[in-house]
Amino acid sequence: MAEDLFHIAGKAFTSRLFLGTAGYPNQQVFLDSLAASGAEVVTVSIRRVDMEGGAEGILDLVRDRAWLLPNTAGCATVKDAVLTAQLAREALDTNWIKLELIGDRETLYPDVEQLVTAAAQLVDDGFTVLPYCTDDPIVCRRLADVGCAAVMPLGAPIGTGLGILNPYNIEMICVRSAVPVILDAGVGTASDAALAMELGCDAVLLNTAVSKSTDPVRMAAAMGHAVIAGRLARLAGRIPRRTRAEASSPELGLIGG
Amino acid sequence: MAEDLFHIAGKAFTSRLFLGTAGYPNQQVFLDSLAASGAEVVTVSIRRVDMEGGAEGILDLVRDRAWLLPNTAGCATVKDAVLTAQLAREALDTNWIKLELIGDRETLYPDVEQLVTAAAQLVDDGFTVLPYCTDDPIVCRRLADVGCAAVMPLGAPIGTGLGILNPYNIEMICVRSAVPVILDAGVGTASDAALAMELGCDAVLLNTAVSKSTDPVRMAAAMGHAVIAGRLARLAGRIPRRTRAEASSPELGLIGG
Amino acid sequence: MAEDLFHIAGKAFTSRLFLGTAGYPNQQVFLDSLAASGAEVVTVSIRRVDMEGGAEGILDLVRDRAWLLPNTAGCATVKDAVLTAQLAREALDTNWIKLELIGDRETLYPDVEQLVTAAAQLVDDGFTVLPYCTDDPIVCRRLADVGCAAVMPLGAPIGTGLGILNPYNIEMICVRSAVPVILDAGVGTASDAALAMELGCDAVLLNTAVSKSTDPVRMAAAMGHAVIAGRLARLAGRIPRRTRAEASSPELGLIGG
Amino acid sequence: MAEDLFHIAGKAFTSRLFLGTAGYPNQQVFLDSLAASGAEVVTVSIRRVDMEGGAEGILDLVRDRAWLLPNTAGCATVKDAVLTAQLAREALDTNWIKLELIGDRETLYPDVEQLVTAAAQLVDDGFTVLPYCTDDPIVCRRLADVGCAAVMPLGAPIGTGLGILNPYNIEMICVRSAVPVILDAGVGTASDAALAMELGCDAVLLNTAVSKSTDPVRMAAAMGHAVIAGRLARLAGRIPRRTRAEASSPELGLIGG
Amino acid sequence: MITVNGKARDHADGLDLPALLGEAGLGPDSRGIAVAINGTVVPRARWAERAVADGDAIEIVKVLQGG
Amino acid sequence: MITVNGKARDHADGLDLPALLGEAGLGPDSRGIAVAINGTVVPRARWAERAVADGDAIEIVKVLQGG
Amino acid sequence: MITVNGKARDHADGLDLPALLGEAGLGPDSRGIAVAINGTVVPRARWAERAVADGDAIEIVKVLQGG
Amino acid sequence: MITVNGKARDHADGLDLPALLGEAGLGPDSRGIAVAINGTVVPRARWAERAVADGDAIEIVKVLQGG
Repeated sequence: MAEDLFHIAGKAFTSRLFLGTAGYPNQQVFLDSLAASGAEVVTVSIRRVDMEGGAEGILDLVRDRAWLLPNTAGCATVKDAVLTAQLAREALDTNWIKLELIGDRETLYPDVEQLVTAAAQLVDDGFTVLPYCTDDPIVCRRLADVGCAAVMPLGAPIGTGLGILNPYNIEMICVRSAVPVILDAGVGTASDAALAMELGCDAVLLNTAVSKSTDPVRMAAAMGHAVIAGRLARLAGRIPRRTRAEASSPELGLIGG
Repeated sequence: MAEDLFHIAGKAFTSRLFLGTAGYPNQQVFLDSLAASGAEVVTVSIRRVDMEGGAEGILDLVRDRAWLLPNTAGCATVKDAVLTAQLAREALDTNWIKLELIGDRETLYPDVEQLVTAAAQLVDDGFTVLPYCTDDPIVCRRLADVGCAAVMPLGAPIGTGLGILNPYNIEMICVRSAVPVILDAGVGTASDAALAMELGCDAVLLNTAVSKSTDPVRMAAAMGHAVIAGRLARLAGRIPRRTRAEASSPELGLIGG
Repeated sequence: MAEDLFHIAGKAFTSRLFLGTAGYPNQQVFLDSLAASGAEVVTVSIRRVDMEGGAEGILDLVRDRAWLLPNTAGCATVKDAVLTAQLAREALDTNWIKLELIGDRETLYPDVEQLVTAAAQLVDDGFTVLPYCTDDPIVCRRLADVGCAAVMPLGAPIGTGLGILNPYNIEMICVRSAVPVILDAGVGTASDAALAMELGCDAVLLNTAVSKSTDPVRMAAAMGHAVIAGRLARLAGRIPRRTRAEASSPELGLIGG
Repeated sequence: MAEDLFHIAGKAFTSRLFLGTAGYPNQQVFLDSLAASGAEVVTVSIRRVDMEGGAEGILDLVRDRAWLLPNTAGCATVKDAVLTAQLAREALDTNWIKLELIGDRETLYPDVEQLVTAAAQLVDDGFTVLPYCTDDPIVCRRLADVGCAAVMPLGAPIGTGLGILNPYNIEMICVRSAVPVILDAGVGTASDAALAMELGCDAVLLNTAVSKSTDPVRMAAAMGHAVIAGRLARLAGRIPRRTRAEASSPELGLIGG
Repeated sequence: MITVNGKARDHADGLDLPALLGEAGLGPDSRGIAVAINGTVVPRARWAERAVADGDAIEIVKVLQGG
Repeated sequence: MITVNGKARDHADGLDLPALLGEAGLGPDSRGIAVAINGTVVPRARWAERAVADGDAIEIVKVLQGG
Repeated sequence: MITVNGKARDHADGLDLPALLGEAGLGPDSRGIAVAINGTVVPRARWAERAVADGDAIEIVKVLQGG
Repeated sequence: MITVNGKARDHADGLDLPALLGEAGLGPDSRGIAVAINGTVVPRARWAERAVADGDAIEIVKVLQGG
């Protein structure tokens, strides 16, 4: 089988798993999880320095191990999201940004009106924008229309592990999207990630499902296999669902028949 | 990670995928699929010889490549199933048998009353019996009680590709079973196989999902990854499902906050 | 619309809701619930008299308000179930029996092998047998074959309120059954009962969903409406599920168009 | 039970079913369906007059039988939607409007950015706005914030009959909404409508599920019962879902025990 | 010794079913009651004539709420 | 030239709304009708006084079934 | 008359299993083959000695693909 | 008064960015750091020349783990 590469904004990736870097028991577990997952892209956040001195950042840890995708997690206004993106660009020397613009702190659900506005501004400012968005096919099209490099619809709210609440919409988005579709948020276990790929997603981004599992390294390996499994199954063309049973073994030549 | 072996009747397997051998476009595709899947066990059927001379059997093809599990597919009476098992033992020099005893030809649904009777007879006759059965936890317990080496509840009727119609029951069976649980029938795509393993199954047996897919070799590889993914996820301990969102990125230190 | 009667063993019923009598906060709530539900059949159990004197039975309460269907709830052997049925017949002067034969006390799941045996014995003894059974289409056919007047497959284990775990099987049973199909156990709320009827069930039996709800009388009314709703929807012939949207309002004559 | 009224913009309704008027086999079937459903609100569309003379409108048919809710179905721009609403107000002497603003003709999915803009304009212009929207809780809040009298999230795309694709989101919207929530679009059968009410919706709007069913009058009656059933079940407080079975009949006093 | 509803007990000579039922406050007209002895139902019409014998296992049941 | 419901057409000098509506069989008392000219609704009370001018884009709508 | 794989047929006097198998192109070393007569498996080691008797119902099976 | 990461504080006359960063233990070569003043990013190359003025709102951020 020829290599099945995946491109965003002209950059090719082999792995279709993007891994978040937050919430691991410790740095070693994170590093082992990253290795076990096979992920080539990791997300990071931008936060204020503690002026009293504080925790080491994780930059040195990941810089040589993965492509960095900074996010604007927690931003609730266009202004904060845009400035966070610009700070990320300065700090990391990358124009890639995972654009998050949440509607409220309780649901962490995207605010799609502001999201489109911020995405357009950042595209104009030269960013490669990957917006975390809802599973709304019209919003996804709008985001592609304003120049986003991919769309990242949610499977379920962040951190819930509820899987893909609306597979119908995710599949519709994939069928219609002019840019890569990366399922972001909601994945709880391996079969969720496989399903995302089977629905036609180009990649899966997850964090909590690995970092907060009982054994993150093993779950990271599970996710790596799951994304490959789902991708291969998508490419292989699954059998149709039938209402009626159909024998696999030969129906003729039964003894006593 | 230590090797995660799987035992039936004292025999250890590395792969948790069992592959059926029927319905492939041709022998080479089957062989490539078997290799791509990583399966160590394959199922075969026992059928009358065509006295006019006829198709070559597949025995030579698989004998050295996999552990053979003959089935009694299509049998609808205890008598036929038992005799088929005995013929299989003679033909293959194995006392393993996948016991199928169907209730009717339309649904291919197991006839559990006859199944228990036949299983008990075959166990008494020295067989290692792996019965294809319903997702009924009481029937599964009975089958274990009469000495079956594993139970093989269906996910959905044979050949339908409907996945696991009743995950609750499969999980309940896994929790309670004294013998290995192998999901048999119904798997349509990779995420179904991963889900089976996440529910606690020890292995997955499938055939049509691979052999009748558009690209069997690729789907076989998908299933191999899926079973590993689901198994690892099960061992890793998934995050709980939450009703409410929970941020993965740090909640403090937001700019503008 | 002509009256939509429902027959079991030649007896006609107007309501397709059967109501259990256990677990209500008090007798008045039960009576009000019965009235609100519109149910014409209620189930009762047979239990040992407390020789020290004890609670009044509910016979006087229900005898004139509903058709009584005694059960063999809790019986785990053919012998106990048959004797309980015979005692019920003597105590209530009815040959109707809801036959329960459970496989274990933890799951309360039917033991289908014993169930078929007991059903056959009771049919021979002149009973009108309504067996509580699994959602196994072959078992349901066997029960009809041995002379049961209806089959009562479970939606989910007793008291769980999980609804219908396997709608596919329930629908398949309804399509194939030669006798009425009554969904028994698992209903948690009104939409579950409506769904059962839409799948083709002739009636629904429930207890806990009403008696243990916060407001049993109101839930009883809900269930009455739900069973009617589901039955009418089944008769009315629902629209097919479509993958693509289709406008309801006229597509021509839009302004600006 | 006290009457369970439902208010939108200060107007009280008894029935929680809104019925579309399009696509019935003929006028009499529509009138009989309306009567059977118990609906008090019906939707109508605004379309260009055929200058050659043409079909009678349905105004005389419904004016005295129901509260009229004109829609802007098919509009794809703020301008067209606003003008259609204004024409509807003039034609029907009502300031109520069901605001539809679709993102494309293939999915008929709402364009939420334009929808919020149009809703705000119409509210400013004195309308009572009921927007057809996505199941996005942030968008629903925005629509309430700009003054909409209710929100009408979709269950599934118009005319698909797929039911409620994302019950989680619908429930979340209901919990958080400051205005009534009316499920609009997607309902295929009675249990879908009951489920909508159980999730907390205040009402259900449907059309195709009735008008295109095999027997619209009977399906209308089904929907009437279903909405009542779901509402009562919601008010009654359903039993919790349990993983383990729990007997309804008394566990003590079994014979042979 | 006899067994009544699973409990072993002594019994007076000549104890018959009506007397035993009477102990539980049940009369010949009590409704919703049934009796089995040694696994066989004793119809109400035969209660009066049925003496209780040593070793009898007697079940006396009534109708209760059920699901 | 005017445009009526999206179709361009000639119009007689002095054509007014009532006359135009009359062409479609609609009178001043027809119910469920509304008119907009150049994107602005013309209330029924103003129909009589509203002359149609060259270049006008006129929408004449009625109430139909809808979902 | 004997029955072979469900089909009735004549048989020559003294026909034995090896000869019958030979008709289907199967020899004593053919792999994946088994034989039952009248519902009982005849082990390969006994094929040579087993004569076919009138009325015998013979099943000759092989291993095929299966699920 | 200036504001640094949301907290108001006094500042010495002539305070510049390098000095301020130094307070947080950050030098000109610290990696993964960025600074904005009054909503505009100050590129690292300009840090040295940027004086801090009264009323400035300064954000100093670094890269952390994130999802």
